[in-house]
Order: sequence, then C-alpha cells, then structure tokens
Amino acid sequence: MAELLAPTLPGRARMRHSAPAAVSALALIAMIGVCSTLQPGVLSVQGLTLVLSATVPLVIAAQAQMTLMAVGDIDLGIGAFVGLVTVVTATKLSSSPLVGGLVLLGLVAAYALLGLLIHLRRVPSLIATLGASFVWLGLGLFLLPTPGGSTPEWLAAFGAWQPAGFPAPLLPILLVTALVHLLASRGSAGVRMRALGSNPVALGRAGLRPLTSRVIAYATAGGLGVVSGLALASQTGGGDVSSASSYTLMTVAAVILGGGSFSGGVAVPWGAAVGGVTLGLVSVVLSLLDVRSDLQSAVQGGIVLAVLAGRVLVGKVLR
Amino acid sequence: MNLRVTRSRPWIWGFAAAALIWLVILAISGQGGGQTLSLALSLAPYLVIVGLGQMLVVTAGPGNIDVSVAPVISLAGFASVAVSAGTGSALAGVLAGIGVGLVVAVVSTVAILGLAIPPIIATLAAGLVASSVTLHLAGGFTAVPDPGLRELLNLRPLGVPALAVAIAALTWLTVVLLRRTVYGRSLIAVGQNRRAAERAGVPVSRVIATAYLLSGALAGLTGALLATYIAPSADLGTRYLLDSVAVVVIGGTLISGGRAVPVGVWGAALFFILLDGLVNLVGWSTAAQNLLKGGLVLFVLFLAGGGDRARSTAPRLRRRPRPAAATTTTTGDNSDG
Amino acid sequence: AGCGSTGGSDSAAGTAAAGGGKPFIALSNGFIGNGWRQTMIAKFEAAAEQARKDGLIDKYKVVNAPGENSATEQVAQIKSLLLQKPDALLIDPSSPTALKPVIQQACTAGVKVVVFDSAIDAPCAHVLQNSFTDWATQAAKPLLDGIGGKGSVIVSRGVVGSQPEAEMYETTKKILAEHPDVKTVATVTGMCDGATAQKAVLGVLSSVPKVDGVIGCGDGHGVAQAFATAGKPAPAVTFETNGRALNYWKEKKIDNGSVAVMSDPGQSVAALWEALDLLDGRDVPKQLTFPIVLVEQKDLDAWAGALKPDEYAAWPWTRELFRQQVEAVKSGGEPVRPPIPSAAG
Amino acid sequence: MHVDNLPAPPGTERDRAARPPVVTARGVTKAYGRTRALAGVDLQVRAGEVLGLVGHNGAGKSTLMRVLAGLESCDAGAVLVHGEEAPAGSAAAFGTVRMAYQETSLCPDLTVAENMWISSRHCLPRLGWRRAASTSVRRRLDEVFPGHGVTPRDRVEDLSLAQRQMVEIVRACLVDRLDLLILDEPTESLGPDAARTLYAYVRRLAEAGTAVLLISHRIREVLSAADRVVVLRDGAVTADRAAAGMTEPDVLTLMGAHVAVPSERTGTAHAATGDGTGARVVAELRDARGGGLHGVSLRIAAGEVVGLAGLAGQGQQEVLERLWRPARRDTEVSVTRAYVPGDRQRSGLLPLWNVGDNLVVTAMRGIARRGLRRIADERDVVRHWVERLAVKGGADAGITELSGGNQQKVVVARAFASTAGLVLLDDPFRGVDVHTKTELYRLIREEAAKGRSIVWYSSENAEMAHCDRVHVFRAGRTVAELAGEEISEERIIAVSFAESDEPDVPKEPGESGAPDRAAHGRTHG
Ligand SMILES: Nc1ncnc2c1ncn2[C@@H]1O[C@H](COP(=O)(O)OP(=O)(O)OP(=O)(O)O)[C@@H](O)[C@H]1O
Ligand SMILES: Nc1ncnc2c1ncn2[C@@H]1O[C@H](COP(=O)(O)OP(=O)(O)OP(=O)(O)O)[C@@H](O)[C@H]1O
Ligand SMILES: [Mg+2]
Ligand SMILES: [Mg+2]
Repeated sequence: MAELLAPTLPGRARMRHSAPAAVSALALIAMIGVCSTLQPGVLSVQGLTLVLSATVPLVIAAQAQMTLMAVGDIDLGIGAFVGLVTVVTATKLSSSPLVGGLVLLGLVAAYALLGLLIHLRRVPSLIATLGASFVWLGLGLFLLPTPGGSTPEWLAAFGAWQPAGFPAPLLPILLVTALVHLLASRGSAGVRMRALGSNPVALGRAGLRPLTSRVIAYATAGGLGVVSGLALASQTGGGDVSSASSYTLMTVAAVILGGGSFSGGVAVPWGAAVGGVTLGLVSVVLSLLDVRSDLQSAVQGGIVLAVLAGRVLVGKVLR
Repeated sequence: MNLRVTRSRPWIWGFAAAALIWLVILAISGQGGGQTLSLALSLAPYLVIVGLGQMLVVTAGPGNIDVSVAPVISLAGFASVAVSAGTGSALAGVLAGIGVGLVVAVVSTVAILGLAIPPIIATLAAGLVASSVTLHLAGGFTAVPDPGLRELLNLRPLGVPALAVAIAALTWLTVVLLRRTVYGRSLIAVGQNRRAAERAGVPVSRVIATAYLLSGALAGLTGALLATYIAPSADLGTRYLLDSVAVVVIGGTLISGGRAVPVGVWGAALFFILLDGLVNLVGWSTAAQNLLKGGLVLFVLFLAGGGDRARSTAPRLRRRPRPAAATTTTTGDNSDG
Repeated sequence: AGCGSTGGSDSAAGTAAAGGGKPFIALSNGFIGNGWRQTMIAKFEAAAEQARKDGLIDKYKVVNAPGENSATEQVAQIKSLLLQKPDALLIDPSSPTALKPVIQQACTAGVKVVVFDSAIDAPCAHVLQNSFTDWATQAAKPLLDGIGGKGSVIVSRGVVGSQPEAEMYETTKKILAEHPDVKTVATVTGMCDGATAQKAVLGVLSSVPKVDGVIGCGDGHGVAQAFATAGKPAPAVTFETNGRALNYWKEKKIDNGSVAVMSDPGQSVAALWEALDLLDGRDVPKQLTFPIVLVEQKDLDAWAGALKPDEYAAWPWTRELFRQQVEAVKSGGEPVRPPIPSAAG
Repeated sequence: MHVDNLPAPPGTERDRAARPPVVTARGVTKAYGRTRALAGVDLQVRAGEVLGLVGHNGAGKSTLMRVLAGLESCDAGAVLVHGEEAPAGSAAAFGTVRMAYQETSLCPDLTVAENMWISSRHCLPRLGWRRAASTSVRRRLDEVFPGHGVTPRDRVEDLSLAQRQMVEIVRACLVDRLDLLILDEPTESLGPDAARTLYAYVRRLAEAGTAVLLISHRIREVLSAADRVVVLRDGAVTADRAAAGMTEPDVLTLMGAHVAVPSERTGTAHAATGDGTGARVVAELRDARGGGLHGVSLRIAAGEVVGLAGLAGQGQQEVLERLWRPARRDTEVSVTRAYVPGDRQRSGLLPLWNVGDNLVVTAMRGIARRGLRRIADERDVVRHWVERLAVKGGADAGITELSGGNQQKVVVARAFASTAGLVLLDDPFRGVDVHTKTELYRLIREEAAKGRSIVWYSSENAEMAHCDRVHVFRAGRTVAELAGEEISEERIIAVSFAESDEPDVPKEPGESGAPDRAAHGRTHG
C-alpha cells in the first residue's frame, strides 16, 4: 500500500506495476463492503478482529511464498511446513522454550539447506519443495501422531489479546508486512534476491554469489513460515500438521493477486498481504452469503477469477 | 551410474528407483516378484494417463501446470458412470468422461489465454467450479459402473494387465505426437521460448490451448476408467494432483518446459506405486511413510541433479531470455534487447 | 422455543429470542468432499427444513469449509458465523484441537455449541459422537468369527494420525491379541476410503500369502475389488454402509462374516435435537455416545434397498428417539435402535 | 560522492607507449572442448589509451574480454593486473577492471538505482545507498549521455534498448577507481548522438588516465575513437597498429583476407522499381494509424526489398508488427510471411534444440502432410541451408554453442527456408561481423530475385543501400521515400534529422522522445 500512496506522481509504468495490487485492494474493499451490508457487525472492532484473525497466518505464509517467488522459485511445501511449526510449538516449545526454540531454528536452517541443495543441484524448486512437503508432514506426524498438545501460555495469550479500539490481528499483519517490505523491497538483501530472480548472470558477474541470495531467500521464507506457524498455533491452541495444508496453493494465489509473478524478480509484500486478506475473506463472505453447500467452491473459484480478470482489464487499459 | 547417460536419458531415474523398490519388496516378502509387478502395472496406467496430460501442459513452457486434474477426475467419474448407466454403453460413458474433462479445460483455457490469468490460478478456479458440480451430482447419485468395462479393466492375460498394454500404446502415440507431428514440435518450441516460437510462425495460443484440452481430456479419461475400476466418489481424484506433477518431473520432463519425456512417466508412476506397496507391506506409520516418500523424492532429485540453472529454476514466464549457458559463459548478444 | 440461554449479557440467543422467538441454528462442517459428509449434511438439511416448517426453528445455515479438511478455513468460517449471532452452533470439526479457542469464543458469546462426529477438548461444548471402540469391535469381532478364528488377516487402518483412528487401532490390536491363531500379514493405510484401500491392498497383495479377512473401517468394497483384480477370492471384509457397497455385497452373495459398519451420519440430526433441547433449557449430558451403524447379513436387504449408491446408512433420529437415547445414556441402559428406513430419502 | 571520483590525470605526458600497462595478457590460451577460442594471446593495455579490438565473429574477442576481466580463467598463460599475476575470479585483483557487456548485464525487474547497487555496492554507503546510487547514476548519465531520459527509479524493463545500453555503460563506469573499462560493442543499439557523446566521454576518461578497451564491428567508429587497433583472428593477435593513418579497408583486410567491403550500392540489378506499378503488390499499408503510427502508407511489390530507416524507435518495428499480424483493416497482406527477429536470444533461439531443428521449425509446416512431419524432406532443407550459409558447427550442433553470428545465420535461414512470400527483417544484423553480413546481404538479393518480397528494418543506415526503396521514419510517419540512387547513408541521416523543418510532427505528451521509445521497448525490445 505504501507503493500506492507514494507521494510522487506515479508514471504509467509504475502504475502498471502496482495495478494488480490495487485491483485486489479494491476487491478487498468491495468484499468488506458486502460483508458489512450483510452483517453490520463486521465493521466494529470486534467484528474486524473476528474476520481478520484467521487471515493472519495466511498473510504471513504468503509473505514467505512471496519471498521465494521473488527469486523465481515456488514453494509447494509451505502448508505442510506451517503445520509442522504448529506441531513443534504445541509440543517442544511448550515443554521447554529452549529446546523448542532450537528446533524452530533448526527448521529455518533446514529451509536454508533446501535452498542450498536446490541451487547446487540445479533442480526445480517446484518438485524439491513438493518432496520436502512430505518430509515436513512426516516429521509433524512423528512428533505428534494425532493433533493435540497445547501452545505455550504467552502465545495463547497473544492469540486471545483484544485491545480496545483496535483490531488486534491488524498488528501482526502490518508489522510482518512492513518488515518484509524493508527486507525485500528496500534493503540490499532484497535487491540480491530479486536480482537472482531477474537475471542471475548479472548477479554472478557483479561478484555476488547467486547461491547466497537463494539461501537468504529460503532462510527468510523458513523464518516467515515459522512466524506463520506460531500465529496459527496461537489461534488454534494446539498442533496439527495438516491444519494449514490449504495454504500451499492459497499463498501462491495470494501473491499472484498481489501482483507477483512466477518469473521472479519482483517483491510485492503489500500486494501479498492484500491478496492474503482477500482470499481469507472469501470464506467469510461465503458463510455470510446464503450460498448452497454444493455451490460454495464454485463461488470461491468465481471470485478469484473475477478479481484476476479485473486486474487484467486494468492492466490492458494502462498499457 | 554414468552421469552423461542419465543426462541424455532422463527417464532412467524413475525406472531405476522403481527397480530398487521392487528389489526391496522382493527381499522382504521373498515371493511373488512377478505378481508384484503385475499388480503395480494394473494400478500404474491411471496415474500414467493423467501424468501424460500433465506432461503436455508442463511442456508448454514455464508456469504452465494443470491443477484441475483432481476435481476433473472426480467429476468425470460421476459423469461417465451416470452416462454409461443411462445409455447402457460403456463407450458412451468413457466419452462423457472425456467430454467433461474437455469442458473444464475450456474454462481454464479461456481464463489463461483470454484473461491472461496465470495457469496455476486459472486451473485452480476451474477445478473449484468442477468440484461444485461434482458435489451436486453426488447428491442424488444412483448409477453403478458398467460391469463389462470393469471386467475389461481387470483383464490380465498372462499376468499382463490389458489396460497397461493399452496405455503403453497411448504413451507410444504421445511419443509419436511429440516427435513426428507438427503439433508436437510446435508445443516443444513454444515451451522452449514462446516469443521465438511465435516469431517462427507457430500459432502459440492454439498450441497451448490444445495442450490444456488434451490434459483435460486425459484427466477425464482417467476419471472414467478409475470410477469404473474403483467407484465414483467425490474425492476420487484428490491424490492425483500432486502425484501427476511429481511423476512428470521425476520422469525427466523439464518443469520449465520444452522437453517432454513420456516414457519417464511410466518409470515414475511405477516408482510411486511400488513405494506405496512397500510402505504398506512393511506397515510403517504414516509419519515414516511420508518421511520415506519425501526423502526418496528429494534423494532421486538431488542425485540426478538438473540441467542449466537458468532453465531449471521453477516456472518462469519467459518474458525475457536467460542467456542459455549462463553458468559458464555469456553467449549471444543483446539478451535483454 | 424458550429463552434458555441466559449466559451472555447481550447474547445471540437473547437477540434472536427477542426478535422471532425461535432459534437460529448454524452448522459448520470442516469438509464436504466425501459421501459420508454429504449424507450427513443432506440429513441435517432435511431435518432442519422440516423443523423450520414445524415452527421449531426460525432459520438454519450450513457452512462447509472448502478444500481439503482445512481447520484454518473452518476457524475463519466459524468466526464469521459468530458475527451472525446464531443461537446454537453445530460443528463437525476438521481437527480435534484447532477449533478449541474459537469454540471457547462461541461459548463466551453465549452460543450453545454442539460438537458431533468427533470428540473435542473444549469444556464448554457439548459433544455427541459414536463410540469408536464399538466401531472397531464390530468391524473385527464378527469378521474374525466368520473366518473361524484362525487364518491370515490384513488390517486396513483409517486416517492414521486422527484421534478416532488411534482409538480404533488400539481396540483392533486388543481383539487380535485375543485371537492367537489369527496372523496379521500386513497393515495398510486405507483411510476408511474404498479407493485408497483398494490401491493399498493391491500394493501388498502379491507379497502376502493367502488372506482370509481384511479388518478395515468401512473400505470393504474397494478391498473386495482389489482381490478381484488380483484374481483372488474375496475375503471377509468390513464394507462401507453406503448403497453401492451394500448392493455389491448383496449381489455378489458374499457370506463369509463380512459386515458393514460405520459411524452414523444422522448424528447431525441428533445434534440438532440436542441443540434445541439445550436451548429449551433441558438437561443434556455434556458427553453423549450414540450407536454406530452396523449392517449385518440379516439387515442387508432392508438397508440395500433403502439407500442410493452414494448415500450412507443413517439412523433416522427423531426428537422422540433422541430423547429416549439421552435417557438411555443417562441411565446406562441399552442404546435405542431406531428403525431401518424403508425408502431412500 | 566518492563514486564519482575520477582518477587524477597522470600529468601531461603524451607518450602513451611509455605509460605503465594496466592489464597484460601473456600467452593466454583457452579452449572449450575442441574449440580453441584463444590460441596464445599477448596483449597489453596501457593506462590512458583507447585500444580498439576488432575481429570476425568467433575470433575470440568476447572470450578474451572475459579473461581480462577476471570472469574466466585461462588454460595456459597468465593475466597480469598492474604487473602482478591475478587469479581469475579474484575481486581484489580485478576490482578496477570494469566491463560493459554487449548484451547488457542488468536485472530487468530492478530499478536503475538497484542495478547500480549490485555492481557498484563497494563504493556505496551501507545506509542510504539508494539515495547515493541515485545521485551518482543520474550525475554520470547526465555527463555521458545528455538527454538520456532515464530516472534512477525506472525499472530497467521499462527502458528502451538504447537507454538500457546507456545504463549498462554507466554501470561499468561507476566505481571508486577505474583502471580499465571494457566496452563490448557498446554502440550497436545506440543512436548516433549517444554514440558521439559516448566516444567523447571515452576520450575524457582516457585523458584522465583510464585505459579503455573498445570492441566493435563498426570499424570506422573504432578508427576514430581508438589510439591503437588490435586485430584478433582465430584466437590470436594478428595485427597491432596505431589507429592513426589506418583506413577501413586496411582493417578489413587485416581481419580476414577476402572480406568484401560493403559498398554503398552493391545491388546492381534491382528488381521492380517499387512504386507499385510494375510488379504485383503483395502487401499494403493504407494510412495506418494507432499503436505508435501516425498515418503510414506503403506498398510492397513482389520481388522487392523495401527498407525502413530512420532513428531507432520511430515506428519501423510497428510497421513490421502490422505486416506480421495484419489485424486491422488498414493493413492488407496477400502472401504468407516469415519473420527474422533481431533480438535472437529473446525472440529467435529455441535453446534446447540443435541447429537443424531450429532452422526447420518454420518450414516444417509447409513440408508436413496432414500434420505429420516428413523428416527426410526436412533434413534436405536443413542440409541445403547449412551449406548455403556455411553455418559453423553443422546441423547437429546445439544452437547455444554457436557464436552470435552463426546463431543469427540460423535464424535468418529459418525464415528463408520457409515458402513465405514476404520476409520481415527486424534489424537482424546487429553485432554480426562484416563477412557474415556480406553473405546475408547476398542471400537477401538472391531471394528477392526469386520473387520474394522483403521488408527490412535496420538501425544501420549503410545497410539500406541494399534496398530497392527506403522509407525513412520519424515519429510514427514516413518523412521520405528514397529509391534507387537516392539511397545513401548521408541522405538518410539528413532526412531523419531534419527536425527543424518538420514543424507538423505531432508531439503528444508522452508520445515523443524517450517515453515513446520506452513504450516501444516494452513491445519489441
Ligand atoms: N563457453 C564456450 N564454450 C565453448 N566454446 C566457446 C565458449 N566460448 C567461446 N567458445 C569458442 O571460442 C571461440 C571464440 O569465441 P568468442 O566468443 O571469443 O568470439 P568473438 O571474437 O567474441 O566473436 P564475436 O565477434 O562474434 O563476438 C568460438 O569459436 C567458440 O567456438
Ligand atoms: N555454451 C557454449 N558452449 C559451447 N560453445 C560455445 C558456448 N558459448 C559460446 N560458444 C562458442 O563460442 C564462440 C563465440 O561465441 P560468442 O557468443 O562469444 O560469439 P561472438 O564472438 O560474440 O559472435 P558475434 O560477434 O556474432 O556475436 C562460438 O563460436 C561458440 O561455438
Ligand atoms: Mg563476442
Ligand atoms: Mg558477439
């Protein structure tokens, strides 16, 4: 959103780049509008807290996906990974913060290692992360064969936190997105990552190792995955390795809705946040609208198509 | 294993892994090696059919993927069983399944080519619509699969499943399609460099649309056969989404497009099916199953390695060229011209 | 309808009661992708529609989480359902833990919560479920008797990793331990789903000796077909309770100790009655265990005739039957056996 | 900002030969498989001199540059920087050697400033680097290419080809200390103005003591800009002369024995006169407007070679686009078409295929029967064209293994191997050596003589001499139509620059100058 509100008058090219996120933002506003006409309570602080809270882990996971898509990779294991983090949170972290913290760090390291191997062995990230998703799932089931456990008190307290006059879920969404924006869009690490997605040869010629960029990106994605898992655990109060399995494709869709692309090179943290909230709200709209059970998934698909089609139309107009 | 050989014959890895698993099964159970293979061959064709369709889509270039195969299989299952029970003709049922696949593919194709929506999202959305229809159909469903066709699917003269032979022939046809027809060459050209193919006079949109339609039709065929072989159900296809992508890539097809390896789909499909058999035989927990499956996929993947960094990283919409020999040298001029 | 819910100050029930006087019932279902869940929803919708016509409720709403049994989606949907202030919320959860906080939230908002089909560790909710021990016992015992208490069996486990499956597998192991002459030659993961079980069994069939029975959790149709594919005689299996499997069983004239056993999709209807009773202020135990659906050879023809292929056998709970069953649970007596429905619907 | 610090001028000494060598190659050899790219090269680049390096395609120039810049190691011999042996890849040793790559080494999705950070991060502050990079790149661009129209916040993707080349060159210059600047074919996509200011800057750099190594196939430019000319031939230095006193034919002779000097008018027997009265008209544009065109009319007769000239980005490529995909009513094409893209990496090569497959992909459609390929016939076509154009490596070589010039031959052959009646050439000979060019010019004339029509856009005005008729473009319209003897480089330049006496050229905001070219770059570049 900061991009959209940039003080300088945006040029045509610049507008073209931020148009997708703008369309998604419009869709988001439209959806909130629909929700609040159907259910006026939505616009209250409590209502916003209710409808937004479920989108927090999704938005953070979308940031992880966005980071990898910026280097031109794609992560088909993020859903299982977030699930694994909830499991670790509900078992190790609650029994011993030190051990739990170390395990979570280890998971981030595992992500970095995955990036390292993907780079060195020159394998497609799509299939490598797909393979890794089985590993995350297996580890999760190994730690906690049946969903359960309990999250540490402080985390549960955060999940239940309801400040007056301010929808609590907005805080982590804005905070994480701003951080990712600083890292991936403003900072030099972000330049390295996007350069890798854009033109790895240029990166190598400048004496920067593409390997480092990729590992940084994967470590960042792993870190964001951990945060997403913590956020999810704070809301579900326990661990369940398959609780976030839908995130895998949802996060990809969120990044696309936010203006990202599969070809790498662009980082769209605010767009991904908007896309994530939009997608998260689709199920809210569905439950507010009286849609027949068997039509609900069609409506969901239709909304996604409509938003993207709108984005394409705007893009055509700006061209 | 000689790396040079595996580089030029990328399908070897799938078969090698399948053979390895088969030997392990043989060592553990100490019996029925031939029958293990025979039963694996009676399950593999379903995965191969949908895999071939997925392979064509993946070959069409970076970013192309069909994630609607799972809902299409489920939907085609119901549709084909309903039609074959209604008309009394198994053939009509199979054709109905294929038709359903085509219809869903038309939706995806319009979204991809007409609205320029990224394929993964377009097919996801088309799949959601398909699963709505599936749920609708499943509600009052009364038909039962055609017993004649089921017999046919279970036919195993001399221990070789008839379906496997038929699908082997289909695979061979796919090879011919890719090597000997103008369409196949056009598809591979589009997959390598869409812009260049367009400038070379290839009708790019038509070629890509055809790939999605073929994938839809093949997924529909899978659904029709699978519903007869097992039974129509709303989650009949669920498992086939990830597996279809995985077998394509393990089979040696480039995920970034431009190289299709139909034979490899068989090797990878056999690998997956034998692996499931092994895991069930040993009675490992689900945790161990998943760890083993993921570990083996990663192991094979990292051992086999990839080609060019520039070409192998994930789906890319080739908006611009990556210098072909990026890692070693700089070839050509004005790559960003 | 009374104003039983006195919990919340400005609670949902209070508003609704003040408005129409009749309650608003919402059902959140975590997954709609299989026949059992579809039957469950269909039974609920039919019963709720009838209840609305009978003037028992003001309106009802069913929300199914899209996709693959996604807890996160269901949490989101329950949260938005809460905004609509239902008087009672029925939940078929996608995860036994993930919904705990949101259920707590619902209770705090004064909504009566009834969780069915699966236990959940939320003290404020009422739970209505089938006994998984019964299920596993009914799946194994008749089958082992049918094969004469000796021979080889394959165990086809359900959704490994789920709480019910763990309970069922424990029971199965215990029963198998009581049959020392029965040898378990393989344990496969059939996910209580015919298609998965068919492939899983096919995968091991060549590597095991003669199999006399397959102890499963409602996946017998697929298992029987796997044996047919391998050209082996069908063993004793535990069929699904849907029309397709029962008709297959009936037509193939299988008589070897096979049974059909599954949990009851009619639980959703029972949960509706429970919610209404709770709103009426009646005393209902926090934990209710309802009978599973067991189809034995003798009932086969009746059930097979009454069910569509994709429809699962469900007990037709009426409010009367529900209250009888509650009494039975309270007194520890024999569970009520509702009549076998006569025609599809 | 310290980035902008130029080394101090090394006194007033004029004797360049006496200056210390910056980089020295000593007996450098380099082989790729069986190809000997460099066969013992000895070369000294001294401070403050401009050294021109010329040679045919595949002579080893690019390879030598990569070795001199420390990007690649050599098999034998050594590279010395400031007299000390430097291992390849050592950032410390090669830190003051910078290279502007022929194909630009920029990240298209990143902004100009971010690209500067990537290559010049050592001399940018850790905090606030964005601002520092912006200021210095803007200042340097203003200095080297006045009127460049680039802002540091622009994404490279949105820049025109020429602007990208400018940024690439400036990128190479932004460094604390610059001892050697290597420019690999820097002016291939620059306009004459930009080229002139670039060479002026190169002179200033040299005055200040920086060595500049200039590679170009434009011999005249090299002769005018360089102090010394080195000729590379088959991986070895065959001549090393002072530039003063040398003429273009001299250099061409040194490069390869029998290179025919492209005269201004090689075509002696031009086919139709081209006014459309004689031969059959195969394509026509009638007052075409929109999409960057402001009323263009042209007719192409069978067997005619029609040139589209003018400064880069004035609507020539839009005309080609119209002819390639005639969607609007104002365009009429009655024959099949083939297209030769100039940007071969992006729009030409199918990188996984070999030469033969690449060559025949267009012709395949015509050869096939009912959708089935006829392999034997295809093979004949491939053999014919590989021989006719003497594609190095043969039909079975991987396309990416070929040098740029040979790749371009394949792309050109692809179009002519088809049965297309109208062949569209989109500036296809950029960076192609003189020898190859001459062959391809002959090919074009031969094919035209067989009755094919050719529409040829070129950024090199001298090439237009091979056309029967030339339309000179300016701001989306034809400002002159030259035919026969009228076609000359001087004349074309005169017409394209006749700005002052063209008051009615529509100058809509955002449609002229740099932004126009930016838009153009999106669709074509
Ligand atoms: N990476 C490589 N792999 C294999 N062979 C190579 C490689 N790079 C260069 N060569 C070989 O080295 C020779 C010289 O190539 P080089 O690129 O240096 O020529 P050049 O003088 O730059 O040509 P041009 O004028 O076309 O730019 C070529 O004939 C080629 O066969
Ligand atoms: N990746 C590679 N593998 C094998 N050979 C290569 C490779 N890259 C380049 N070459 C060889 O290097 C030679 C020169 O390549 P390069 O691209 O530098 O040509 P060039 O000299 O720049 O040509 P031009 O002036 O026409 O652009 C070619 O002849 C080619 O055979
Ligand atoms: Mg070169
Ligand atoms: Mg070159």
